[in-house]
Amino acid sequence: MHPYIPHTNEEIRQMLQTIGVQQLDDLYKDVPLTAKDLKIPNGLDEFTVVSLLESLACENKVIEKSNIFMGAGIYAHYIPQVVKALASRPEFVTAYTPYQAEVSQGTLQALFEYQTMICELTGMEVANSSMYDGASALAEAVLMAYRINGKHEILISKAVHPEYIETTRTYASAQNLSFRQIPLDTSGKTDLGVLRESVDEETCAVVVQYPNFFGIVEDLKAIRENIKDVVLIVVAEPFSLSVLEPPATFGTDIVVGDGQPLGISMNYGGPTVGFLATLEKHVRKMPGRLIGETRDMEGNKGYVMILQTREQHIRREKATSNICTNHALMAVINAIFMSTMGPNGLREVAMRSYSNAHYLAGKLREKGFKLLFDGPFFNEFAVKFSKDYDSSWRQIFEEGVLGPLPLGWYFEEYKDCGLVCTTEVNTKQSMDLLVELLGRDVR
Amino acid sequence: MHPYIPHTNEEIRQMLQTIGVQQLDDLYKDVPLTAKDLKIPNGLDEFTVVSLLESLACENKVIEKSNIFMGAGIYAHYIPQVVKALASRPEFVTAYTPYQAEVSQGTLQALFEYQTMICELTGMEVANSSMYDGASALAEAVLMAYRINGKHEILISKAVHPEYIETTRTYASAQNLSFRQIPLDTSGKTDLGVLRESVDEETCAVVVQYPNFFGIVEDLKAIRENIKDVVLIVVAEPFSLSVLEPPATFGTDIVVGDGQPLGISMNYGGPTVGFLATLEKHVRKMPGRLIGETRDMEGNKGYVMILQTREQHIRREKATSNICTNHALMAVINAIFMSTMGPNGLREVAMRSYSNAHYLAGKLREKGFKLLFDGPFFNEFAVKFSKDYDSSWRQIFEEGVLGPLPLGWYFEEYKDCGLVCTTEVNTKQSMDLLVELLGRDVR
Amino acid sequence: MTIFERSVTGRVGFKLPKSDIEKKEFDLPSHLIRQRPLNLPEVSEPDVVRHYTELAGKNYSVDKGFYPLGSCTMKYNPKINEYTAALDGFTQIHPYQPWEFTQGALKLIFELKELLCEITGMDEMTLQPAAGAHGELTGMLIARAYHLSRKDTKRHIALVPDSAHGTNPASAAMAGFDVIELKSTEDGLVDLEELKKHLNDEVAVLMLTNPNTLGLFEKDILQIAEMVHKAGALLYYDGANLNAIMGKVRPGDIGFDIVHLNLHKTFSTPHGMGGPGSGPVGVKSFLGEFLPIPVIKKVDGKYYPDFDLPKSIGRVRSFYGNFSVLVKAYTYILMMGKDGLTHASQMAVLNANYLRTLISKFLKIASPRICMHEFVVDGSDFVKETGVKILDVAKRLLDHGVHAPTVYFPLIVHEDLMIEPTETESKDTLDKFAKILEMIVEEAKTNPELVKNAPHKTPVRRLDDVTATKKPIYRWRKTI
Amino acid sequence: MTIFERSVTGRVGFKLPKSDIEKKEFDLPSHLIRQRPLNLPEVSEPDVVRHYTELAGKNYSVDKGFYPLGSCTMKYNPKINEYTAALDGFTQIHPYQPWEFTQGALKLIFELKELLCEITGMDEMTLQPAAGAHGELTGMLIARAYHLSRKDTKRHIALVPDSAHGTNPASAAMAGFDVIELKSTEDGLVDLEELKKHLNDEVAVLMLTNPNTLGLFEKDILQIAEMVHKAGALLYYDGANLNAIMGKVRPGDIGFDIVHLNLHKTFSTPHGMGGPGSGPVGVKSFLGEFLPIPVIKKVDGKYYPDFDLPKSIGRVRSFYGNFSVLVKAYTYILMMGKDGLTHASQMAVLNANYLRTLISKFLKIASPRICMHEFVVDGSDFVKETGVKILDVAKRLLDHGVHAPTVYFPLIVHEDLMIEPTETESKDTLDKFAKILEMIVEEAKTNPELVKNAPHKTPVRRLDDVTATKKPIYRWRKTI
Ligand SMILES: Cc1ncc(COP(=O)(O)O)c(C=O)c1O
Ligand SMILES: Cc1ncc(COP(=O)(O)O)c(C=O)c1O
Repeated sequence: MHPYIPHTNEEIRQMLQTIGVQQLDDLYKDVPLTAKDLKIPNGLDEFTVVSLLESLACENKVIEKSNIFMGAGIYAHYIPQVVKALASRPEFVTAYTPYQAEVSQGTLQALFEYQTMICELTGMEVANSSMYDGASALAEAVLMAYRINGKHEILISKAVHPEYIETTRTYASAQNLSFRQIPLDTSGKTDLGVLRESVDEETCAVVVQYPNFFGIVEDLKAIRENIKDVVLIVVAEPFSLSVLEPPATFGTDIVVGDGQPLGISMNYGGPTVGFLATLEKHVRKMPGRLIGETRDMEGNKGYVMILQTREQHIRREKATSNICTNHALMAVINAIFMSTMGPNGLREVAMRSYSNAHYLAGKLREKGFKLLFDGPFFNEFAVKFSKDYDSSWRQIFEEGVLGPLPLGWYFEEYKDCGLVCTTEVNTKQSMDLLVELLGRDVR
Repeated sequence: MHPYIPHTNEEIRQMLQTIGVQQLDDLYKDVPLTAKDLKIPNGLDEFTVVSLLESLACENKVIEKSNIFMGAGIYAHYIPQVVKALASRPEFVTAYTPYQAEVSQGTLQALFEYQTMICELTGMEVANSSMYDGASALAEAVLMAYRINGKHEILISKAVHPEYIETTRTYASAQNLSFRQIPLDTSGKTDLGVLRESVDEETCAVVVQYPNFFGIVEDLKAIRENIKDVVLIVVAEPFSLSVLEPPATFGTDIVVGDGQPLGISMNYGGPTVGFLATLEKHVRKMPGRLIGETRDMEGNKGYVMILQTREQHIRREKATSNICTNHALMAVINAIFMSTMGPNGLREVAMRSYSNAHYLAGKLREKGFKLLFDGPFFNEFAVKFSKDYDSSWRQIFEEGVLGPLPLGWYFEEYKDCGLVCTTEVNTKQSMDLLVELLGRDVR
Repeated sequence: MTIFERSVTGRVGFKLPKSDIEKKEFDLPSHLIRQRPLNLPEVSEPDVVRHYTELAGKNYSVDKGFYPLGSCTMKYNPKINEYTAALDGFTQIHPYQPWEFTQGALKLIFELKELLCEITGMDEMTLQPAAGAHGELTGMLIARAYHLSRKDTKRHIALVPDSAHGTNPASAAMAGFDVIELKSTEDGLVDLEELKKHLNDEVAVLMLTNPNTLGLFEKDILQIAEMVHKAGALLYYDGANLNAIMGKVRPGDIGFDIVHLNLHKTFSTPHGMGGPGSGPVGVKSFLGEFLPIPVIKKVDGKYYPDFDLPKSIGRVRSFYGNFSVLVKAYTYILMMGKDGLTHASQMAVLNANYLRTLISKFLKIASPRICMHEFVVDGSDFVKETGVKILDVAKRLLDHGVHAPTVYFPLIVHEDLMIEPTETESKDTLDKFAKILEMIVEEAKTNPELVKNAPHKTPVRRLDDVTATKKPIYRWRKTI
Repeated sequence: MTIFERSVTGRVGFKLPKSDIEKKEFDLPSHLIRQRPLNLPEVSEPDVVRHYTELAGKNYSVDKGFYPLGSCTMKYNPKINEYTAALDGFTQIHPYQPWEFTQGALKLIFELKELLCEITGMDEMTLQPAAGAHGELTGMLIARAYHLSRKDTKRHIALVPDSAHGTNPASAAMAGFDVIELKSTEDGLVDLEELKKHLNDEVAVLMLTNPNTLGLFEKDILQIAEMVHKAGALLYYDGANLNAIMGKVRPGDIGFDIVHLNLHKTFSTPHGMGGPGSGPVGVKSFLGEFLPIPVIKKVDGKYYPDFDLPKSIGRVRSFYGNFSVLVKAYTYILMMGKDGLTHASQMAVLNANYLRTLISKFLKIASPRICMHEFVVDGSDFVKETGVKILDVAKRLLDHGVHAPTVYFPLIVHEDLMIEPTETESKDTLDKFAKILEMIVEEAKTNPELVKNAPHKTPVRRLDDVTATKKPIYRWRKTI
């Protein structure tokens, strides 16, 4: 007898009888029974499991939020309790994909509203109802660009998140797309000269990040002006979009990004959620599920999945993507979070993240550190620390501070640098502490 | 602007205009404004408050469950996650007393089922839908007995929880009821001889606890036989009722107790929930809310509050009690817990609590400690430890063990004793540890 | 379907850890070992979840919508309260732990008491009582102890206005007083003449709710206080309606000697289908020695419970009060602060007056005056005119997805609706509610049967509570 | 009403702490500073709560009732999973923290991988993929990398049965393969002749779901594996249907080289309206070197992520996978254990066969054989006879408070219902479902319009999805 499985012996007996077989194994007569003795323990009880998991959780060091200075794709932000309380409602958590729209209006409306919010943030005309994460969203955007113009070369800025680039390469490898990396100028922006010269008739898409991986705000207007009619894909961070002019304004074709900052815990990196928005003219090339508004038999407003012919259920190998299970719950968390914070809350967080970053940059400069780039940055910025920055980083971690990402992990040439991140959770006190701890390395 | 209060300045203006006044303070013209400057801080934000509360919580030492050997009214038991998950549903948490039955069937049915479960546990015919706690339930039971027979003397066993006795005295003082304490025999049971002799025509009720405060199982049959037709009130612990013959069998008139063991956290002692069950013949003398089954206009089953004429809404100063807000949510937790555990789960917990207590008693005896009483005990028992037991108790607490209650707090004559409690959460290891720690005091 | 009907013998919903202690047979006289069957449900975890999820679905709640129950202050309950109250350091502590190791809990109790004293203008306070009525009993026992301590033994009367909540007279009676009802003025206020007539040296206390249950502030309160005190009696404040006056006026400043609060109302802790609540009692310093034990004290920065109070009325319950509820109230007050609480009261009063104004266009309001946080509709003309009862109107409201206001209370207005919107409701919600109510008033004229047979869209239709009380069914039983 | 329509300019739902850093003006070219309005909702906390509570109320979910979506394994989701996954030590850690200080997380990933390898009979596994389809893509990229590593460059074909889930051909195509569909036998099984015909040195992989989407176990699986391997191709296992066979047979033991699992199905993590899920991919040891980075390794009792794998297909996503989902799956497996998982599969199969037997009395089952954990109803005769479509039947089921089974899949049966009860449903629930379905079949004969116009009792009536796609409305806009 198991608490999750209701069958009593008597019921099993009755059911077998109804089926007309003698015993349970008669139901497995087609099956070669190779797994009679799995080498895994028998089931435990809740209290033992809870204490096992609690001790595993304790083996991970939780850093106090204000002492986190690392971003690089996963950000520490405040998450209001109301977001958690609502997002954990079983009506959301234990529902499936809304295959029966009439009993899934909660899901469908929440996702429709999410799509609207993503459109508002990005300025684009249509957003899908979620991808797995920012990295796979970018990969899918590149495949989408390929479907749009059939060309093979992707120009990708060096200042796009390295894991996003790696993921995109993995996806694109099977389609024989080729990649060319566009270097940065001294301001930390994608080098416009190189970019302009790299565009040719084989160019499928240009990919830049806004603000870019090093925190520098790319000039999307200039980029668009230098790449002719090539598909422009922008990777964007959602909070910054509340104060930066949205990519749509500059003729962007596809905007992708990760929704983690909007109310999702760091979760050791997952699940987060990818967003993907585009223009109506590209919608049939777009991957992922779309929710649309409609009416019921009585004329009442309602929501349904639309344009499903793009998806794998119908077109199968010709589908715009294989994505089926997506990250709907996380998208709804984004929507609840944005509803709670409102446009002013988002802007306020963005302003504070920006102000904190500039305060901290000033303090670091005072301490004698140099910034790697001189372009305008948002809430992340690269700083030259010390030759063996990685080990000072590890040391300050033991002192309870999650310091700037060691850039040497991804860029040999920036081995002495760290990527600093601030958000609204950092305080003057925590920033001053960071400066002090890192300052020990200044000679 | 406050997140919980939706009014914008513009709306306030419009509303004032509709009302026909100039400004907000015009609404307070009858009020002497004495409180213009409260000496309390301005409102904070969620994150500041969460961290303030988290640090207060950290100033309380949480003892690992298996190391808790203290009961005396509040017990450490396992609480399945499903109980917490369901009981925290906002439909339960944010509803009021079910004044509109048609939109409160969830509350009403859950409480009706709770009443049934309490009837099953106690064997009584009718249970109300909750009291504040065990202590006030006893106090109300005594007032109820007084309403039943109009007599003035309460005979109360020395082995009833001291805080319950104190509470009952407070309530009863205003009705001029008098109390006589019945001492214990060497087995730790209420002394039958004294009891028999104490009963006279002025006796209103006899109050005993089952198992009693010292863990000894009172012989209710013998008690009933010795008190003529006096009202018998039994204070009972719910888990023990799953394996002990219920009080009803022995002619008990009122059974009360505290539901904390059934799925409610220790909560520093509150909120718990009091239960109160009686016989149909006494129902009109019973305090508290009652839920009954009925039908709607279409013949469908439904539930409503019944016999409300007993309550203060109608009879006001003649009501059976002043109780209005009760502990409905906690009663529903009890019901969810009992549903999850089932009769076998309850019995298993009771058996383990009993077995652990007897294992531990054996070990303590081996160490040279003597039990205070020689009667049959359930899962609590009093042991003679050392002259200054209170201070060894404090010392082992610092070592992470919540030891047996120092009985000297309530009984000068038992200053060297502790009241040991075990439940299913204690393990062989934790019990052996307790014996070792306490054993340091044996000379 | 009841949970009992979901039961199947042998099904389990839970599994315990392995035990390393041998099971011991019960060593008890056999007649004490259970022979009666124990018919509790046997269900799986999914069964439990579905059952209580179904029940939850049949409940109206504040999270769902407007809940304008007069006198009940059904305001929005912030989610942060649930989080803080669930912290391990608050839920996993035993009340008998050494107090040196529950300093956080004791400090919270102490500080909450200080905050509530400041808000109410009282000097001392106990957070022991579990609810408003429990607070009333505690407060009245304090009044009794006070008079007795002065050997003033003939004060056996408690004066209670006829507009009072039923718990007031009931609590007074439980505290041993004889209750005399004071007739109110037409406006529902204390009639000073009537009061004068009843004040004498047998009167122990006058209990008041202010604003009163009609939502009106007793404008003569200072005079009333003077009269009561002159007569040697105490003035008791039922804090159920504190939500109207926070940061505006303090009961302690206008002559009240004893105050109880309802943390589950004003401080949003929330209601939980009828409880648990918390009913702190504040007193002026001359009554401090009578407070129930234990009293939490602070000495040298350490907090401890004092049990040694010889004049205390004694204990009113076990342990330290409804501690988790106190955590929520404390959280709420920190979040709101002085500014927020004052704003809350102002918006509660604004909402009530706005809604009163809207409704006055089509229903009679019991009093034409500016109200505080709630007001009462006098439906007697409406009932006469249409033959539709106020109860029917209430039931019809349910069909529109809002909760009905309190009906038939206070008793001094007949066929009344008592409406308390609270500050957390928006203008929009109030506009909608007024529209719905107006529509129902219209329906009552054009299609009275529709209203009389309401509700139509609820999980069950109108329930027969008369038979339910005449032939009571107290518990579920297997039907054969 | 949408959340946008609840918005009132100036309303706030949240307050930030005071900041002690001066606000800095944006020092950016002005054309990069936002000029477009940002129309997000402005609402209070109570507004947010009521909005999403209302939406939640319009959703069907497993906690509410029976959800027999074939191929989706909508089993009960234990509450403990939500608790463990929400522990601070799991949710409050950054993926780039030093791995020495995330040993608990890495150990969990490592141990979960070991458990899943044992359950499936595979040698190595990645827990990176975010869903089943993501696992398929990963697995197919591994197959591609394998053949390329052997310079076997002409294998461009993936064989996929016509009964397969749409993600199979879609993933194969995304991984660069040309897809050829294999026609199934009448029974829905792999046709060995058909397979033989298509197997050649251009075939890279055969993708199978076993049990297949008709709920039938491929009885010739050993022979199929031999044929595929002899042809130099790999055998891929779509684990969506693993719930039928845990503790009974392991894909790794019967010739599968690559396996993906759906933790959100078989391991109950749960579905969240369509995700997040997790789609681990297991492989035989000869394919281990192709797994995506990072791979979690254990050396001297320490766990660390290895990024240095030259033959890896690369990264398939950011960071370490859907970690919180992994916590839930790990919790579930510890709770169930060997005995529980085996019992789960047996009861899943028992339930399916029991329900199949009941339904076979009034509807045609696509295959007369004993099924595994699910089965398919062939409604084509029913449709012909009554003129009522299977979609109508599905909609009518909603009126009875149960969710409809999967419809119109697999594609090889027309007008089909694909029913997967799962092991967490009781006999009682199945009996009731069969009765409801029988009643609807009856209604279709006696009152077809009732069924054709279903649903009648849902929050909305039948929705027009044709117009929705023809004139798509992608987002909310203010109507003027
Ligand atoms: C005016 C008034 N006084 C007293 C009470 C009693 O409070 P409680 O229900 O918390 O016991 C109430 C609550 O209904 C009330 O409205
Ligand atoms: C047979 C089968 N294969 C693959 C998938 C795809 O899995 P996911 O939705 O997790 O991407 C599904 C799920 O719908 C399925 O049923």
